[in-house]
Formats: sequence, C-alpha cells, structure tokens
Amino acid sequence: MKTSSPSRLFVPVASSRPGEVPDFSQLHIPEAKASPAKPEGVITAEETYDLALGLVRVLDDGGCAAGDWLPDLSVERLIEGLRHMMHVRAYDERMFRMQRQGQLSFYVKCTGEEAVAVAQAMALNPGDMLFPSYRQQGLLFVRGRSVVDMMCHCISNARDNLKGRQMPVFYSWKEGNFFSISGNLATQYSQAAGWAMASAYKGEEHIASAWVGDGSTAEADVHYAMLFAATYKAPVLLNVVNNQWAISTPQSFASTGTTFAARGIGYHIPSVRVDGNDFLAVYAVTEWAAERARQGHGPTFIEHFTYRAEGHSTSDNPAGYRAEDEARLWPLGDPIARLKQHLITLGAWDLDRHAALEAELADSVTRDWKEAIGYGSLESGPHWPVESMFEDVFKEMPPHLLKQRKQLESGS
Amino acid sequence: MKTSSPSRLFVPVASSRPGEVPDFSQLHIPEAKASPAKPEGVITAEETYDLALGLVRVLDDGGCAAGDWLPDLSVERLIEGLRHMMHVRAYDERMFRMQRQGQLSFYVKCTGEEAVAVAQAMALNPGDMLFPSYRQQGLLFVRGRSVVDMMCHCISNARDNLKGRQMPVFYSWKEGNFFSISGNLATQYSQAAGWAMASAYKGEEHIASAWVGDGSTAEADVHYAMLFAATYKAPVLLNVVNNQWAISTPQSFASTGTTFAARGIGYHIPSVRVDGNDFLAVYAVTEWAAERARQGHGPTFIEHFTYRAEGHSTSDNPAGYRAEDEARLWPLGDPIARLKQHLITLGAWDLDRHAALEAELADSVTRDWKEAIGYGSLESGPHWPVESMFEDVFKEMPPHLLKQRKQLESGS
Amino acid sequence: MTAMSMVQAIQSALDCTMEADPSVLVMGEDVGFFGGVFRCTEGLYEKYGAHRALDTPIAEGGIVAAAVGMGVNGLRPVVEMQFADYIYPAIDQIISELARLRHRSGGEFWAPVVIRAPCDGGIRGGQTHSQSPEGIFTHVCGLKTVMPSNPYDAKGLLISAIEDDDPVVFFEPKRIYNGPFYGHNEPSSGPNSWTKHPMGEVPNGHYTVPLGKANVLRRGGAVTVLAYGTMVHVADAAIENSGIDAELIDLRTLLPLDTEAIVESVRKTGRCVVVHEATRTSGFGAELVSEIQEECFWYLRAPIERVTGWDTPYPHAYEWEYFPGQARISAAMQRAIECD
Amino acid sequence: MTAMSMVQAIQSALDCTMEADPSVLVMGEDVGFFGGVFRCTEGLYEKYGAHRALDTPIAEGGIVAAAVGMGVNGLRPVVEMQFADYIYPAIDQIISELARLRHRSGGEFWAPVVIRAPCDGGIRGGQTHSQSPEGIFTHVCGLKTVMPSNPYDAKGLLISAIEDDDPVVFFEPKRIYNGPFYGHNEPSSGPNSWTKHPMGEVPNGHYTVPLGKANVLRRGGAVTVLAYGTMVHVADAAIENSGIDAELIDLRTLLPLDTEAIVESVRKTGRCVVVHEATRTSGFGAELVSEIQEECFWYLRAPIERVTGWDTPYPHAYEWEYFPGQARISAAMQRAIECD
Ligand SMILES: Cc1ncc(C[n+]2csc(CCOP(=O)(O)OP(=O)(O)O)c2C)c(N)n1
Ligand SMILES: Cc1ncc(C[n+]2csc(CCOP(=O)(O)OP(=O)(O)O)c2C)c(N)n1
Ligand SMILES: [Mg+2]
Ligand SMILES: [Mg+2]
Repeated sequence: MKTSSPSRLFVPVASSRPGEVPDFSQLHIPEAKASPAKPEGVITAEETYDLALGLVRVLDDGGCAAGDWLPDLSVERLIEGLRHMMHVRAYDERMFRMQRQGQLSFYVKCTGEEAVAVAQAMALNPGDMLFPSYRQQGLLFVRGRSVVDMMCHCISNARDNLKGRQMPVFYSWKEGNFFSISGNLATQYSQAAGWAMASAYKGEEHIASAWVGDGSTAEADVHYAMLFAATYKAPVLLNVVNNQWAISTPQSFASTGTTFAARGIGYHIPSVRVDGNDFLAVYAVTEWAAERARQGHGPTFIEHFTYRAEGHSTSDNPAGYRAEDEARLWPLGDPIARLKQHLITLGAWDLDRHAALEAELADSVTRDWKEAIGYGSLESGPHWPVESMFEDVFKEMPPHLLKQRKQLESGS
Repeated sequence: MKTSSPSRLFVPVASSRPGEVPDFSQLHIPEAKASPAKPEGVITAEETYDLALGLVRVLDDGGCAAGDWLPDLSVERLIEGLRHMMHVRAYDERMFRMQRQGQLSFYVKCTGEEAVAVAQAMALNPGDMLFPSYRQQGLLFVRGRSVVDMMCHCISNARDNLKGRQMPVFYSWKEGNFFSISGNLATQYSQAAGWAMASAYKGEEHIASAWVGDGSTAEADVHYAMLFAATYKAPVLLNVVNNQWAISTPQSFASTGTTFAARGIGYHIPSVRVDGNDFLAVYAVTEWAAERARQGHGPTFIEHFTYRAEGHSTSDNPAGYRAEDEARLWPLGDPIARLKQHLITLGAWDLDRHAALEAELADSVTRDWKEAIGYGSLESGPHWPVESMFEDVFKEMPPHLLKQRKQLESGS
Repeated sequence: MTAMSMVQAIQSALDCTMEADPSVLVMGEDVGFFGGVFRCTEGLYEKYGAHRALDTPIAEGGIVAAAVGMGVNGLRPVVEMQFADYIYPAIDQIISELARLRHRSGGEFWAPVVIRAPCDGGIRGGQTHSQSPEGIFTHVCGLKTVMPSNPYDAKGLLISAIEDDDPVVFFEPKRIYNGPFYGHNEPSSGPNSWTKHPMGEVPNGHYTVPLGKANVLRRGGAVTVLAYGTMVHVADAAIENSGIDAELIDLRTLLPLDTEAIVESVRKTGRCVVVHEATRTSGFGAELVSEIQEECFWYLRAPIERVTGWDTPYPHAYEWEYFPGQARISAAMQRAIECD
Repeated sequence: MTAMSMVQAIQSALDCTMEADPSVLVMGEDVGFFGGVFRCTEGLYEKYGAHRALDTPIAEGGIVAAAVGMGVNGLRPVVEMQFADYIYPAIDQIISELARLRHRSGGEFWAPVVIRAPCDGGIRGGQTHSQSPEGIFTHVCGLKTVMPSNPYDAKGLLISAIEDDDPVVFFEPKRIYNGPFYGHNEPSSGPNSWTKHPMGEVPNGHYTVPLGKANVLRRGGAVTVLAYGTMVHVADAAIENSGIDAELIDLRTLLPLDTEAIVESVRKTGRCVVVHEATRTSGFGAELVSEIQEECFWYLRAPIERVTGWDTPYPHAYEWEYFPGQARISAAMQRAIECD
C-alpha cells in the first residue's frame, strides 16, 4: 500500500464500553402519552412513518396505562401474562445454573425480553405458525408446552423429542405450531414468508410470525423475507427484537443509524416500533398486526425495542465488551417489574402475591428439572440409541446409510 | 392438500401484456418544473423523502431545461454527451446485427437507457471505479475505450483482452477503472461498497459507482451493499437502473409497490429518483451525489427511471410477454431524442448535423467492426491458444493444472 | 406415446403432477407468464393460474426459502433456478435448512421441495451459464441428486422427485434439452429432434422412473463406463465408434447411488471409466472411483479413469476443447483395456 | 520461541502481518473490539484501530463481498467466519466471484482475500457449529484450501496465505484451538496446553510454512495414513497405540495438493487409509482415494480405506460416536495390512 494518509473509514462505535458510563443520550425515548396514534382501517406503509420512527408505548414510567393502543385485556389475562413471564425467568435461571454445573452444553436466557414472546403468543391464535429465534422461549410457555419436555430436549436425554440431535434451546414443537429453530441466524425469517404465502395459496386464515434479533437483520434472509412478504402480501408478522446487542456488537452495526422499523417502510411494509418491555404495547401492536394479516392486508414489520439484560449465552462474558451498569440503567426498565407495577396500580396485585408466585414458579421448575433429569442426563444418558442418528436424514434410509449404521454398530 | 378454498395469494401483474393496450396510468410522472428541490449542504436520508418518492427532471417535454438541478454544462459538453449516446446506439445496432448473423454468441443492447451510463460517466472522475452491470456499455465510450477492443472481446478473438474466457458484453478494462462484469447479477454491487470502504481506509478521494437493474435489486448483494455502505458511510454511488422489466418480469416483482429509491431511505441512505431518460437530470444528480461521497458524507442511492426499449438480449423475444407498443409509448421518451431536442432548442444543433453525425458514427462502427474481425472471429479464430485457459486460474499454475494442460495438448 | 424433447418431457411432468395434486406449484424467475427462459413451464400459467405458475423476484435464496416454508405448510413447490450457476445464492437455504430440516426436528418438519437447475455447457454461455455443480450437492446429507439423460427419464424421474417426500436437486443438461446429442464435438452436428430416439418416445400420462436406480444402457464385457446427463450420449458415441465392447451405465440418480448396479458391472469387466462434464478435482467422479475401488478392488485390472471437465472456469471460446469428448473417452477406455 | 496454543499462533500470525503491511486487515463478526468469539483477533483492535480490526454486520455474504472489493482496491483482508457452518451465505461470493475474478478478467483484477473458518466438532455445537465443509471448496477451481493441525503450522500457513496473491480458505479445527489433541475419544482427557508439544513451540516473528507442501510426520513402511487438522492427532494416537509401522502424512494444504509426497509414500507402503471428520460421500477423501488409485494402482496391495464422519448431520448427543476415533482408524489400518 503506497499511501500513508490517515484512514477516513467511518466505523460505528458502541454507546458504552467497559469502564465507561452508559450513555443513553442518543435514545430519544418519547413518553407513553406521546405514542403515535393507532391507525384505523387499511393503511399504507407511508402512513406508518411516525409509527416506525416513534415508539408505541402504553405503560408509562409509573405503571399507568393509557392511550388508544391500550388493549382490552382482563386483569386475569394480565396476571396470566405476568405469570408466564415470571415462569420463563425462573426457567432461565434454573437452566443457566444447570449449565454452569455441567448439565447442559449451552444455554441462552431471554432476561429482560420476556414481554416480547409472551405478549405476542397471547395475542396470536393457536393455529398461527411461529418461526422464532433462540430467544423466544416465552412462546412455548404460552402455548402450554411441557417444561419437562423442554428440559429433556436441552439435555438430549431419552425423552428428547429431537432425539439428541439439536443443541439446547433449539426447540421444535410441531403440535404447538412452533417451528424447528435453526442454529443459522435468520434462515427461518424468509421461510415464514413462504409459509404465509402457502396459507394464502390454500385460502386459509392462519398467519405466520417470525423473529430475528437486531444483529441478524443484516442477513440476506431478512431482506428476502421483507421482499417476498411485501411482493405477495403474505400474512406474516416480521418481528425484530432489538435488544441493542449482537454478542459483542452494538445495534449500530445493523441499524444504519435509523430505526429497524424504518427499513420495513422501504419495502413498503407498514412498520411499527414498539416498547418491547411494555407488555401491553407489545400485545396491542401484535393484535393489530395479526388482524391486518388475517384480513388480507399483508405483512407488518415490528421492531421491539428492548434490552438484552444478560450475556449473549453461557459461552459469553459481556463484561468484556459493555459497560457494567448498562443493563441496570436501561431506561425502559424491566418488563416483569413494569407489568407488576401496573397490576399493583390497578389494585389487582401486591408484593406478597408476587413473592409467593415467584416461589411457586421456582419450585415448579425445580420439580420439573428433577423429573427431566430422571429421564436421563446429557453425559450419562440414557439417550436415544446412537444408531437413531441415521434416521430422518431421509424419510427412508437409503443403502449407504444402512451400511454406515451397520459399521457403527460393529465398531468398524 | 385438503382444502379447496379459492387462493388468496396476491401475485403482482404487469401493467400490460401482449394484446393489451399499454397502461401507464399508475406512473404519476410529475412535470419537470415539479422536481423536488436540490438539497444544499449535508443532508440526512429522511430529508430525501421527496427526492426518493418524486422524480428529478430537468428537461421538460418540449426540450427546455430549467430548475435548480440544471447542471452547468457547456454546449460542447452537451454535444459530446449526445455523440456518446449516439455512438453507443450505433454500436448496439451493429453488434446486434452481427449476432443475428452468427458472429457473436450473444449480445445485449441498452437502447433507451443510454443517458444513464453516458451522463454518469461524464459526471464522474476518471479515477473513480465503475462496477457496472451488462447494460452500461456507455461508460466505456465516455472513458475512451477502443471500440475495436470491445468488439474483439465480444468475438473472443486473439486480441480479446479477456483471452476468450468471457461471454460478449461482460467487459473488463482495468486501465479505465472499469471492473470485470460478472454474469451473476448484483454480485458486484456489494463489492463496490467494499472497494469504496478501502478507498476511505486508505484516505483516498476516489469513489466507486455501481449499477444494477430493477429486477436485480431482489438479490442479497443489493441488501449487503446498502447495509455496508450505510454502516461505514462508504463513498459509493449505488444506482438502480429501473428499466421496468427483468426479462419477462415487470418491476412490480421487485419494487414492492413503491419506488426503488424509497428502499434506500430505509437503509438511511440519502436517495433520489431521477428521470433516467433526461441526460441533464442524470448528470446533475450524479454530480451532486459524487460530491457528497468525495466530501465524506457517504453513499447515495439513485434510481434511474427509464425503459428497456428492446428485448432483454439476443436470446429473448419480448413479443411473448409485453404489449407491442409499450416501448414506443413510454411517456418519458427517448434520451437521445430529448437531448437532441434540447440542443435544437438552444440553437446549438439541427437535423442535418444530427443526420450527419448518425452517418459518421455508423461508418465508424462499421470500420471498427471490419478491423476487429480482421483479428479473428469467434468461429474461425485466431483465438488465444487453447492452453491459455489454464492460466490465471491461479497466479502461478499449480502441478495439477500443469498436468491437465499437458493432457489437453496431447489430446488424452 | 409422443416424441418429446427433454424440455417438453419436463413440461409434461409438471403438467401431470399439477393436474393431479393442487399442492404442486412451480416457482422461479420468468417461469410464470413467460413459461421459463428454456420453456419448461410453458402453458402452466394459463392452465393453473398465476399462483401455481408463480413468477418470483430475482432472489434465488429467497425463492428456496419461500419454497421451504411452503413445503412445511403442505405444498410441493418445484423451484426453477434459471441456471445451475445461480444456485449458489440459495445454497445456505438448501444445505442448512432444506436438507437438514427433517433430521434436526426429529422428523417433525420436512419440506418436499424439488429444485430444478439447467446445468452444463453447450450454449456458449461462458463460465456463468455452463457450470455443473452436482458434485457439491452429493456431499450434503439429506439431499437427493438427480440428472436425467433423455426425455423419458427426465419426465419419469421428475415425477418421482415431485412425489418424493425428501428434497431433490434435479439437474437438467441444457445441451440435450431440445434434442439428442450424439457426442459429436461440434456445436451443430447431429439430428435435432428426438423423433427417432427410443428414449424420446414419452407417455403422455403419469409414470415414474424410480430414484436411486441406474440404467444399464449397453451390455459389454471389456470395460464399464459410468456417465450421467449429456455424457451418456458422448460415451455411447465413443463406444459405438471405437467398437469397444463396453458396458455403459447411466446413473440417473447420483444420490442415493445405485452402487449395486455399478459394482456388479465392474466386478464383471474389471475396468472402469468415469465420465462427467464437471471439473475434475473433488467432482462426483471422485466418489464413484472411491466407492468402486473399495467394493471391487480385487476385481480391478486397471486403474479407474476419470474423464472430466478441466479444473478451470468454463471458457467461452473453447467450449469444445473444454468438453470431455469422444476422443478422450475412447482413449481412456483403450488405456483401461490395454492394462494388465 | 514461545509455547502457543493454535489460537495464540493465529493471533500472532495476524499481528505479524498487520504490523508489516498496512494493507492487511481483519474483519468479521465480533472480531474487533471483542477480539473474536474464539479470541483469535484479541489485541488487534487496541493495537491497529477499529478500521483494521473491523467489526462487521452479521452478513457473511456481505463481508466476503466487501473483502473482494477491498482486495481489488489494494488491501489484503483476512475475513473471519464465526463458524465454518456459516460460510454458506457467502459461498456465491466465494465461488462465483473471489475464485473466478483473476481468470475471468484475463488477469486484470484479483483479490488476495483469506477466509478463516473454525471448523469441525468438539464443542458440543450440534449440527450448526461442527461442520467440516472443506471438501466443497476443493471442487472450486481458483481457491486454495488449507487446514493446519498444530500451532506452528497454523501460524506459518496463515502468513503464507495472507501473503499469497490467490484467495485462500483457511479452516481451523476448533477441537485443537486451545491445546493438543491426542486422539482420545473423550471430551476432556489429554493435557490441555501445547507446552510439551514440539509443534506448540512457535517463533514470535515472521516465518512461513509453504502452501501446497505436506508434512510427513511419521515414517513407516506398513501403511500410509493421510490426515489433516484434528485427525492428524487421532491418527497419530491410533498408530502409536496400535503399534503399526504406519507412515503418517499431514496434508496441511488440500488444494493445491502435495500429490508427490502422497504418491511416494503409497508406492512404498502399498496401502493407504484416508481420514477426515467431514461426511464421507463426496468428501475430500474421495479425491484422495481417486488420485492415489490413479497414480499408484500397480503398487496397491489393499483397497484404500476411508475413515470419515458419517453421512448424517453432526449430532449433539453423540459427538464421540460420530467422531472418527482411534478404534476405527486402527481397524482400517489393520484391514489394509492384512490384505494381500
Ligand atoms: C449465519 C450465522 N452467522 C453467525 C452466527 C453466530 N451468532 C450466533 S448469535 C449471534 C448474534 C445474534 O445477535 P442478534 O441477532 O442481535 O440476536 P440476540 O442474540 O441479540 O438475540 C451470532 C453472530 C450464527 N448463528 N449464524
Ligand atoms: C444470480 C443470477 N440470477 C439470474 C440470472 C439470469 N438473469 C440474467 S439477466 C436477468 C434479468 C435482470 O433484470 P434487471 O435486473 O431488471 O436488469 P435489465 O436486464 O433490465 O437491465 C436474469 C434473471 C443471473 N444472470 N444471475
Ligand atoms: Mg440482539
Ligand atoms: Mg430491468
């Protein structure tokens, strides 16, 4: 290289790094009462400009709910939502600890983001198909999957419905219309568009919903999903869970300096940015978008503005790349604390009941864990028979696999 | 499939198909005087909303030029531009006929789109790097490439700078900073972003300019290019030549129902939609965008709104999929006719000079063709030596290729 | 029976399956209104509508992804890649998703997608319209890989592929799309219709040629020649013209491979020549040679020969020098026979 | 000389080349501020700045495309794929562009890009963090493919790759990233530093190990064992523990292949076992077997054996049953020796 001029290459920086004071001054978080209005009737992408650049909020900082996005949810349903979120958190805690004890090879928490999956699953119909990433375990709780079964998958034991083939957290649950999670980021986002196209092709009313993280929006499949969903007006909810980080990389390496929701408008998809830590707002936006899809008005692109309160996964140490306090100081708070506060404000909840529920759920996951581990552990089994790994490569086992299976059995 | 419900899948349709009357009622073409204003100073993507959804025009339907986008071009430069466009058209005509006579394996015309490449090349600096698609042959004319050399490439003869390896029209010309064209659509769009990043990395002032067609915007590489260019504020012009068709498929299978330029804004890139048949407007927008890039303000996304007046290529028959009259009725006219009219209006041109130039250029390409074919033809040669195909696979030929070359030579 | 070109046979396979099963659709670039740049989907748009002869954006990765989602939702999409050379943008969806879905979900989910891809040279298409990437797909567990050599097989194999519940990558050799290819190393020689070709007579209705079964086209005792696609014709011509008593096997399906048929033949002849148009190094020929030397080692009387495309990009000007022609095949057979 | 793990050796190679040449940069997901999920780029951000230890969006295809453009513009980008399993979204840029550029432009343009990709199993990563796709790249003309088996080679080969003007795909076996692997089929057995391993002593400064040259690690007369990456250690242990007088060749570079060294050895021993962790069918082992049987046919006294991963996705629970361990290698050597 001949030149020695100083580099003019712009490289985004994180808002804070270890040793620095977290800096949220770029965030511009509007108050709940400043939320963009809820559109009535059929809407074009252009008309969602304010929704995409603003932030839909229902719960204010004091736990009061107001505005035209306020969903019509009974206190019972709210408590159900709270319970699911707390259940997910208890589950995450337990599984994380079990991983640290060597019982799981890997685990991913969704701490701080529970509202996204829980509120969305509650706003969707059971027949709607879910194409999640690895951080929407909340969907399974709402749909009523057995926690023991989830655990059995995570430790690849003899009761693992995925027969020991998948890493922990890459769940699949056909019965609950929960698609098999891939280790490859975003690949299922575009598949969800295809699934939704097929639903329309068949004249059915089921819709699809897909999730990716902020970092994953950079993958081609997110572009494909938006393009196909928009071109064919596919009934699909395209969700971006913007939890600010992709492992060590801040969202600024994917957002190009605007909101993720803004990208949706460029594809002519009505797009909304929602406070992802606000259970009520997430529910309301999802309900609205699902209704649009079901009525044949096509996709909606939803950015959930939230925060990844813990490390990326058990393989990760966030102290290496972000300011220690960032999670605690996150200006949009914690989704469980906020819904709890709201219920207390409504007079439908109190600290004692909360503590009791917490204890109950902790007990429950402990019991579930004991049961699960009773069916076998990762290291000691029992597992599925080793030879079962040759099954399901194809529907029927072709000769070369039969032969290899025999070799495995004979140890040759 | 169990259901027999009617399909609800939306599938875009073409504005016209064979046997139909061309229908441009969806186009909404603003008059030249309604062009969005030319921005002053540093600008954000959001501020280009009108530019991206509107249409920058300088020449009105009568050939008069006005407005703040009017570029400062002398009559001599305008005539130069006209001459280049007419030269390209003469070249295309000749090569197309030669293909029909079996002298070329393939050819692609750019008829109706000449202004895009010619005006842009004139507005860029010679040190700027070009990453074209196969329909910007005009760039080569402006940069002064020998037409004989271009022809020699197209017939793979002994003087072909690409040694008989590439199809016709996939030019490469390092000396002229014209990148090797790939047969794979859009792959170079994202490379252009990387090239521009390297320019900034080195502290240099050269910028890059890349082109894709409307249909090609669907490829992942266009997404990558926008994302990387925006993230690193790379000095690159990202051009989309929206000529309304991708072989048989209308632009509605790629545009999602809005403008292509709108997509740029979603990536936070200042974006402009320009009348691609208006030489002056294309020049002005390019000059403006190049200046922005050179000053470190990053990429610009430019949609050139034009029309593919002929078939896709020599392998194609547009009568099979579009209304016969569409090209003739295209409401934005022909770029050569429009610049010619403008020059006439300025009193700097007349029909006789025009006819004389046409004749001169036709003669010129005929002479060039005779010279080119004198160096060898595709079917009869002389070509590069056959064994040269083993060269340049690697910088130095590894043993297995030496061996294969020997086998080829010995016919075994 | 009707005399059909391979293009017509493929059209007919698509028509038959779409008529019988409303869940079958074709999708890809220019496959709808226009009927495909090679005309393989001609007529389907008029007959079945825009949603079943589905034009798509130019996004191979998106097309396959959408097809996977459709497959999971009960449809049977038949995807056309405009050229096999453009399958790479879709390869992540093919390898990481389509091929793996059934296994990773413990059998819960699967997508019966067929991916059709015109491959090989023959149209002066240079390096980006001439490639033969089949070998790559045979390395991917969970995929079936097919390449027919004639209209009869093309239709029968394609119907099998569409009806199969596993994903199939279906390569179509462009050089023999519109007529037989007798292996002359000249672009325009040989007859240009299938009328007199036995495998050009194609039933109009439904029939299948099973996946995973090779076809012994010529019986012979001196040497076994393994080929697929266009190369079947070149090998056939080489055998005919050289007068060598060769056994010619058309593999038809590369994976699962009909090892039985191959092994039986090579054990008999003791000699083998493997032919493909794809580049040599790590091409599918390598797998064939390995498998044969493992299974037939004690029967082999000469090294197994590979006659393949050169390890260079496919050149525009030198199609016929690049192309593994009769002369190279004959020489290889001769070398194999002369060994002892 | 310093005792280094393979991760440290790779870091050191990057540091040396970046220090010497301002056109060298590293780029990829999490490679900048954080230093890479496997720590291979640790320290480079602080030392060379954000533009030379360049964090990127999560877009493998975009990363390689940008690297190609940078390469054309005079830089030498070293790209990290976070896992080899995620190389597929970039494969079109690698195959259709990076590998072809020099040829298709008649030598006018080229991009000296290195793509580093952690491959193989060993971290309970299941099917999407354990793959070994090297075979695919050896089928692509215009690419060099490398896989080191120890820290010394890793650094020397990587420096060669970065200084090479051709594109190189550089696979790094995760299982031996942080210490030697003695081929025990247990996740946690064996020592966990390279200190006493001869190839763990690595010069701090610049040196190269040439591309295209294999390394004969053990001399022996009974059978030739060909391996690369992790499998070198497994084969070594199998040889040691079985007491067989085997010759062990570490290929180091798969393409261009050091055919000379292989042929010399097999002609001497007359027997050969080929080992890799990748799936069997159409894996690189097939090319090795083919090449050997062509070149050494008359010297072979037993069929060449392939010991490989099974033709299934890499399973989470059965890493060590999937893994081609010592027992299978020993059995294959034994079979080869007993033949006659
Ligand atoms: C195709 C692909 N590339 C890279 C990775 C490695 N990887 C796993 S998670 C991750 C970060 C994802 O960040 P984001 O999308 O923001 O999701 P989050 O983890 O924050 O929920 C990366 C790079 C992968 N799994 N797949
Ligand atoms: C990756 C890839 N997919 C498909 C093709 C086949 N193909 C060549 S040109 C073309 C249409 C391109 O249309 P557009 O981008 O609008 O450009 P235009 O021809 O109109 O200039 C297609 C589908 C290709 N060359 N590369
Ligand atoms: Mg994230
Ligand atoms: Mg076009």
